[in-house]
Amino acid sequence: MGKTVEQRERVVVRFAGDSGDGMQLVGGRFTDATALLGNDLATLPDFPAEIRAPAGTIPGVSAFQIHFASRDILTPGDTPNVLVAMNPAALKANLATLERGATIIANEDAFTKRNLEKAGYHANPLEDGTLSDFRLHRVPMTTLTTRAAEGLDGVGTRDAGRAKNLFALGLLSWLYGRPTEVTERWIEAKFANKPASRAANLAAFRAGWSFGETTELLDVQYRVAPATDVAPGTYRQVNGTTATALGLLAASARSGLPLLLASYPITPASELLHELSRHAGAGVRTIQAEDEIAAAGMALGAAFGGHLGVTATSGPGMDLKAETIGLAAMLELPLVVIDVQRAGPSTGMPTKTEQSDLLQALHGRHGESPLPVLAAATPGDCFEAAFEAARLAVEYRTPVILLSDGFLSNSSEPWRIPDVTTLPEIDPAFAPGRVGAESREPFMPYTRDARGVRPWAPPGTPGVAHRIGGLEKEDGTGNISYDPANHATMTRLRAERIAHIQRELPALAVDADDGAELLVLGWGSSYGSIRAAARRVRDRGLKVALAHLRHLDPLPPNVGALLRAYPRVLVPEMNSGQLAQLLRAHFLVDVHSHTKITGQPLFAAELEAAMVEAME
Amino acid sequence: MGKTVEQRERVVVRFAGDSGDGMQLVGGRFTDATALLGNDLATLPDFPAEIRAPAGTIPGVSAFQIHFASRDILTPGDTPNVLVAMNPAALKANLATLERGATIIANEDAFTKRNLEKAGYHANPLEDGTLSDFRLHRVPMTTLTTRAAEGLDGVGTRDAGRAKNLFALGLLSWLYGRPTEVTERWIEAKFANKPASRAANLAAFRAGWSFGETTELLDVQYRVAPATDVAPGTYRQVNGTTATALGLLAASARSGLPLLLASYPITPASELLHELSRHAGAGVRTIQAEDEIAAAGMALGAAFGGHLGVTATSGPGMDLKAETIGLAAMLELPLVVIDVQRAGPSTGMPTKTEQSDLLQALHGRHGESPLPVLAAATPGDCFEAAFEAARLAVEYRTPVILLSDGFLSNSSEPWRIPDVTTLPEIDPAFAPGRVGAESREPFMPYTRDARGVRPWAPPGTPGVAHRIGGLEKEDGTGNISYDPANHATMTRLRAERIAHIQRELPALAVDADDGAELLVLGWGSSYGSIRAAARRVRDRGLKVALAHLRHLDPLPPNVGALLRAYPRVLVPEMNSGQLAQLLRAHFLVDVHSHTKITGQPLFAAELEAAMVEAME
Amino acid sequence: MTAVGRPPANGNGALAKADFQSDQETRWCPGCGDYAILSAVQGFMPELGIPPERIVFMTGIGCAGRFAYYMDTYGMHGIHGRAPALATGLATTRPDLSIWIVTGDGDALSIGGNHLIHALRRNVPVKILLFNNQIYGLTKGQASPTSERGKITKSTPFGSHDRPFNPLALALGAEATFVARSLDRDRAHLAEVLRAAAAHEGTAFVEIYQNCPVFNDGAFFELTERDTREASQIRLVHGEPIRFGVDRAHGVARGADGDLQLVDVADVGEDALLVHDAHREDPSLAFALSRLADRPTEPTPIGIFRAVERPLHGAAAAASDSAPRTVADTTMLDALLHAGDTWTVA
Amino acid sequence: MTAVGRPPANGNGALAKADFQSDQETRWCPGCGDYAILSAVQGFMPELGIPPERIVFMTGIGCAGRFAYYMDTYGMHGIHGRAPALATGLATTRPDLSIWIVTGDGDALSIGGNHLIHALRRNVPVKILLFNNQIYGLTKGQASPTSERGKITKSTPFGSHDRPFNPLALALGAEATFVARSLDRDRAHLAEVLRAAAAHEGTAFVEIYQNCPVFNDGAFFELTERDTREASQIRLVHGEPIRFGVDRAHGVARGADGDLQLVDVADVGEDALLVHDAHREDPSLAFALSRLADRPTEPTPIGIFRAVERPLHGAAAAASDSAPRTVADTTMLDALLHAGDTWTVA
Ligand SMILES: Cc1ncc(C[n+]2csc(CCOP(=O)(O)OP(=O)(O)O)c2C)c(N)n1
Ligand SMILES: Cc1ncc(C[n+]2csc(CCOP(=O)(O)OP(=O)(O)O)c2C)c(N)n1
Ligand code: SF4
Ligand code: SF4
Ligand SMILES: [Mg+2]
Ligand SMILES: [Mg+2]
Repeated sequence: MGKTVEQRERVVVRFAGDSGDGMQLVGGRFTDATALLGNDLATLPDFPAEIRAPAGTIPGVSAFQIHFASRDILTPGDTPNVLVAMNPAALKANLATLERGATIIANEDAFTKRNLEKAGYHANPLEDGTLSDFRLHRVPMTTLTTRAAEGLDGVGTRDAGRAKNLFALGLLSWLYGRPTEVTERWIEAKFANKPASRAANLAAFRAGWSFGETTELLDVQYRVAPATDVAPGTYRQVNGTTATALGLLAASARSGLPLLLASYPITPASELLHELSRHAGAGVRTIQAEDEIAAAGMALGAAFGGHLGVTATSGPGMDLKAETIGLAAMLELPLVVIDVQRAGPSTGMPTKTEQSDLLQALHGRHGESPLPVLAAATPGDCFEAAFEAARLAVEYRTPVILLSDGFLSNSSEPWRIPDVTTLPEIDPAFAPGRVGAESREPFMPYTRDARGVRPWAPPGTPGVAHRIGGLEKEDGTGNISYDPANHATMTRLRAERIAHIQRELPALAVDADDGAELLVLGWGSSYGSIRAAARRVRDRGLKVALAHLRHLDPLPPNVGALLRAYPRVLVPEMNSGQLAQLLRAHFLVDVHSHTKITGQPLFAAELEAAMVEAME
Repeated sequence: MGKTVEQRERVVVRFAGDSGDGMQLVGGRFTDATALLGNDLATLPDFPAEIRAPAGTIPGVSAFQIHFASRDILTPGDTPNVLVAMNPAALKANLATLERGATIIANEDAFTKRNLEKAGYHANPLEDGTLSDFRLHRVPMTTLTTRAAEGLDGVGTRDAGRAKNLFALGLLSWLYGRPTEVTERWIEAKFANKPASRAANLAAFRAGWSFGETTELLDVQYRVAPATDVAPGTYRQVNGTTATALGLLAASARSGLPLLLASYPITPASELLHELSRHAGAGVRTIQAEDEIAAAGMALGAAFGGHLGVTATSGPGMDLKAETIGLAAMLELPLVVIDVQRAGPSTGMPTKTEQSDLLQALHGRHGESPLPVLAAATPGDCFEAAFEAARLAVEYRTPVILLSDGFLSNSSEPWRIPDVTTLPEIDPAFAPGRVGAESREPFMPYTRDARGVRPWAPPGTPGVAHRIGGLEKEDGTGNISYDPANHATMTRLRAERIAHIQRELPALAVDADDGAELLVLGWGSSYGSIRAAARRVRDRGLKVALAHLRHLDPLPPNVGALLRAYPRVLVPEMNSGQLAQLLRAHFLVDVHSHTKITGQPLFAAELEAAMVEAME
Repeated sequence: MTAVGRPPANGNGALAKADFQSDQETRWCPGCGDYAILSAVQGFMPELGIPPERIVFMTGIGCAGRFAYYMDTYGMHGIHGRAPALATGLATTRPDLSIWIVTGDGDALSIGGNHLIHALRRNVPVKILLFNNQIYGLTKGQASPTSERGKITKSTPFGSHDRPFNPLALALGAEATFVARSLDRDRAHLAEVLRAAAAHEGTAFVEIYQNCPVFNDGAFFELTERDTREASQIRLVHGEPIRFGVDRAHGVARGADGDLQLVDVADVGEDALLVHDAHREDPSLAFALSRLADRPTEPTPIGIFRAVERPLHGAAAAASDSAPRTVADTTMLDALLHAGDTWTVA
Repeated sequence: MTAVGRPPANGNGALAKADFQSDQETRWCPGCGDYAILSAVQGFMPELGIPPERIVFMTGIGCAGRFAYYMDTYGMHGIHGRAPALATGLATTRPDLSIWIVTGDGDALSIGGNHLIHALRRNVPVKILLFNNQIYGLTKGQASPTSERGKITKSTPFGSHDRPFNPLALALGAEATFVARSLDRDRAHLAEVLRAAAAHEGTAFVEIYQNCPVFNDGAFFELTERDTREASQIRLVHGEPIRFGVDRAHGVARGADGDLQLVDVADVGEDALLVHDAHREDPSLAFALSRLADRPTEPTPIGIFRAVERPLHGAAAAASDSAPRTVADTTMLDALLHAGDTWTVA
């Protein structure tokens, strides 16, 4: 019996279940298939905060959201069109995010009295009309999965039960016509030497597919055509963590400097340590330090030795690295510090995202110690941002802080793989060694070139051995100096060197409708949401100008002019208005803040409202 | 043969010699005598940075400057009228600070070939005309001292030689008619059980006095009449360290909370640890922690226990305390953090002063963690500032950062001792214990009063046992919460509580000439220099308005209005313009910065110039 | 956290386990060793005869750190590694409290190592319970300073290549006055050790082997599971010869070179066995015992290695007070303000 | 700092002490023990046969920390307590360098304690010279973690009331592979110990008793001055019975209880003496020796307590490299970027 097929431009699907239900796995597989099919997409995993909260409870719910479309898209989507709910807790935790009319596919087997209680339901929402505003499909996934696996040799009911997530995957794959081979290949590989699990999972996946194919339950099938407005090139999926790792690897390759990452585990920055630890083959050294202070010290020690020293952490760790970052500023050595921001203050909400470390990045050290601060805009952009951070650190002999956040590091999108030969070379410009007579001339480690940059002479270089330290030093010789005038000079020279970077920054690009009176200026991970909101605003026929900062300090040369060029400026941030404060101080422009501090990314819908309001 | 006596309104004397020459001691004695005589005064010790640099070298020079007058004065003085130089290095190191016509009293015995070389002199400046612009008096102090001590039993030539600083003291005491009893009494007491030293020092002191009395060398004697424009009351001399210690002791007494100071030694903050360590009798506990992180933690732990927890440090230590300060902000517990600022960044110039930690105090932590920031204006003002910091911490359950600096902690001035009964009471308002039925009601540690302040229930209080921590907590109950809306609420409540403090702050006072068009707004230790400069500007018949901030965050209510009330605003700071940046961001007023980053205090003369220039 | 009702704080012994259970739902993974430890601690608390409001649990960050929320006493869930510092401030100012630190192997030995060794050196009156699961649990499975060499974890995909700490040896090297080891799965033994720790005046350091079923399952099964434990638990009892193994057939004795070694009692005879002495001033014997087993996969001593009394941190200061512990009253304050030379202007 | 001329870096042995003296004027107090140590180190360096540019001195903050400026090698004067962390980063990436850390008792054992114990645990290839003057020198005289109980200092006007660390015991508890002690005033002995430290592959931990004439004068005179040193230096020599004292009349032996004790050779006879064994895998003997003297005012062992080889930090990683230590070239980078599923849009 044929089914109607409807076309959709964009769809948001959310898989939700218990931590134990393997929702992240299902989400990942669905995403791969979707990517290969050629849709544009954006995803957002939503882990529970607890290691493993009691099964079936709300805190135990784990979800994965994917937004895919036949046109380029910018966010994982505000509200799902389809919610797959593997148990009552998953339904309850996510119901609020749905708009009426949305589709709910529920594993009815899981809606037992016990599970309902754990989720805090007194009655069964599948029956008491709670869901009357939605298109509800009740599917006995557990039963069907077990049945499908029956008689497969070696497969116990436990294996079968565990495979129900693959049933859900199969069902959704059918619903949106995702290719099945890639998923089946993955299952084959993954369980290569676990035949029972392989069989059970394959059976479950196929059962899910054919359930969609055969039952009356679902009468429509949807198609989302491949995205057409995508730039040609070879693509892969990356999340912010992977893109950052690749950006650092690229910087290492293009500078010829071996990479050392020293980190102390902390959510959500740990992933970068895990990822780079696997790349020893590319000459990467990783050290899990005893704490964040040591991690920063180890990275700086490696930099002293002529390597690309990197350390990554999150808020609490940034507090601890401050003193070492200040030392790096004084030593004028390259150091890349990556802050994957999370909701603060203090321990805060480790698994939630925020942009509240900007002013700390700028001012979170004693004394006058300016340094470049950058922020990544999208998961894929982490590649360029990390590469640029490393480039500035090496070429300007300075610590650089790169701001990412929990949202960027976990969410993924298709990423056009750059042609490595087109990546800029990074020149460490090491001081040459000296022998014989020449080496008897005093070596001056604090002389400067036109940009104010001092020589970098790692140990091992003959004839230029020297000593550096955290005490104020004499201009030129680098000898310890308490001379008042010299301190003023050195303070100025340190600042000018950083300020000099501005000269080589491209002007900040604006995407403006002519006649636009509102400039929306953002930074960091709100990029996608701002673009998406602007698209909606423009669809309403309204005019808006957009600009997004990668360089927070120094700022691009034209920022002041830009701010003054528009009657109104809106600055959306996931903090209490930190960039706004910076801009006001720099340019005395009365920018307006749209702030949100909930631990969640900004939503396109709320930004749309904010923009429209700002225009009134 | 009688000598002419001239009156002076104000005099600046600088004692300079080798670290081993006891210049700080001489300065202290001269200051005491001057204070008792009733002059107003301000002093500034100037230690060498090294522990003990080689004797006779420039880095080894130790100096003590005192400014005293018959009217109230505000700074230790820009340039000395009289320089006492005990050796060539002392002369060379300080010559630049003298204006032509100044008096130099040199210990010619010390101008040997060897000492001249050590100081880098090729010829003897006492002879080669180098000093022709000055009134030079060559005095063979060593010879005269030794001769004076000759024949005193038990006194070897070494004792005698060492007493030459007392000879200088005697001479200067005569020159300015300082009372001698107080000094002799001090010598008697100090060397009570070292008869030889006592005899030698007394002899040297008297010899110095009679040398002035009898020789032709000095033909004039000066008198500086007691200051008349001094408020009535009982006075003592204090430096910033002592005043801070007393302020904390007063806060402890007025709150009934025992004081715990946990610190890790660091120049120039160590002195506070030393000072408070001596007050165990007043219930003060001090701990020398293993590092600054532990020090902050210990103070916070004591605060959790219902004590007044204080930690003091300098720049590098502030970096390390950041995470714990953030925890205190989250726990909403009282914690007083004192930052005795020094020249940064990194190790910088530990013995030199600076104001460059302001923005760190405001933003040097991850996440949104606002807290009150105060600064002391003068050595004596450290008392009130410390008291106020403790009061706000206790009454608002918040960490408070008090900014002092190296200049304040070391320099001293007469201080009017307050009447303790007039000091405000500080109310810890502990949560009452609960027993029986009542205690079965859930206790809500995160409910708030009208000011937004939560209950403080230290362990030991029955019926209200509770758990707190660094994770975001639910409004009211304090239970862990990852709820987005709750995080927004708690972030707002934490900020509002701090903002609420503004309501109880007095309006910022202005000392303005009517018709003044220039407002000079300062903060911290530049108070004296700014006043002194303003006095000079006014003596020129120019008009100026002065205001000085103790509260940097929240700011007093009228700051915005004030800034807008004057066509021009000048903000002098010993940094690159940190307060200016804050004011610009808050009020969008184009304030002008006068910055100085030399490790030295601002000088009245340079500020005078800056003010005049700002008026043009 | 909310506090539920309890008997008036008269320190009467009528307390029950329930008085120490907070209303917070425990949030550890199913089967986590932390549950057993929590239950043992809550069960032991009434023995102290101290009213819950005079007991404080201070923890760092980690799965173990959640412990504070589940005890219906005062509690602070501090920041990572700093619980000993926070507790030192509290203990120095509040000698009337019973203060317990709960920490993990990463919390105590990685980021918190410095505070731990200094708390031990100072002999601060606190009890330190170190839940050693040889892994980072809360951050989902990285190597810890007690993970064995070669361990494959998220942060060490090619195997950890650093030698682990022996927590007891480290503590003994840091002047610890009380050092013990117990097991999450041996409630009776754990209670016994807690009892001794509570009785100790100074810093009590207790390492508790704790199973992390999710990221490091079975690390201590050799010592805890029925089939192997008898053979591999070396139970230390003060004053008794050290015997262990099936039929207590094995023992510990000093070899010719003076080092400790495992012997068959049959070969050497009971008299040749080392008699355990936990009260010896010199920590060398306790240290040697702590080195007997390199990893908990071989015969491993548990129980109290060392327990000696020594002046407490703060005690000396208390003694040195010229006045009884107090806050300056108006007169005293007035005197302080007027100290030194003063002069009066009319 | 400026570098003065030197022979071409061909590692030839023609180096002299002068090649290691920087042009910076030393700035310690007159009579400071640091001068003697500096001179001993500069004098020893040529023996290494390593060109100065492949030698690095990394220091923390303190008087001892100034050491870096006076060596004409590469040097970094870091921040307080963090030299081991800085050095670990350098050592891990630059195995071709000879890396020396100079630190003080406060720098290493107070603020830097955590980095120290972890460097020792990891067996990072660096030499650590701890100048122990039992005081904070640079900050002008506060108590340090090695100051004796009861010591009156600026921060402890009523006497320090905490028990000090025994640095060697702490190091041994932290898995140190090389542990030694020497004296600022015994140049020959110091050179000997430096030689052994340099020869050790892993982390070499050397405590050097250093006199601070200004703030803690004479703390070690018992061991260093002509009239007393013979009686109180217990010189450890691997493989030899431990004898000491005037006419070597005394020795170290194991008592009945197994603890080490000082004996009269006359009473017990040479054979009863303990024969020193620095190469023993089990650190218990070295630990027991480190506890022999509570303070350097009584007979105190000096020399090499322990020296055993163990895998170096980073070595395993190096081994695990699937490719030789290198930076990704264009091809390798291209491969990395294209790893996993990719698709192409025309
Ligand atoms: C300053 C800081 N760094 C890192 C973290 C992240 N973090 C939390 S717990 C933890 C380690 C947990 O391991 P362990 O102490 O062994 O406790 P367990 O979870 O195993 O009980 C880490 C690295 C943090 N919260 N704060
Ligand atoms: C973060 C930080 N805290 C404190 C200090 C101040 N400080 C410098 S050296 C030192 C201790 C010096 O003692 P020690 O390590 O024994 O070295 P010594 O001077 O005795 O050689 C301290 C506390 C600092 N420089 N940085
Ligand atoms: S991760 Fe391990 S230690 Fe943490 S709660 Fe789960 S089982 Fe327990
Ligand atoms: S203070 Fe002591 S350690 Fe420091 S330089 Fe002077 S004598 Fe040496
Ligand atoms: Mg653990
Ligand atoms: Mg020292």
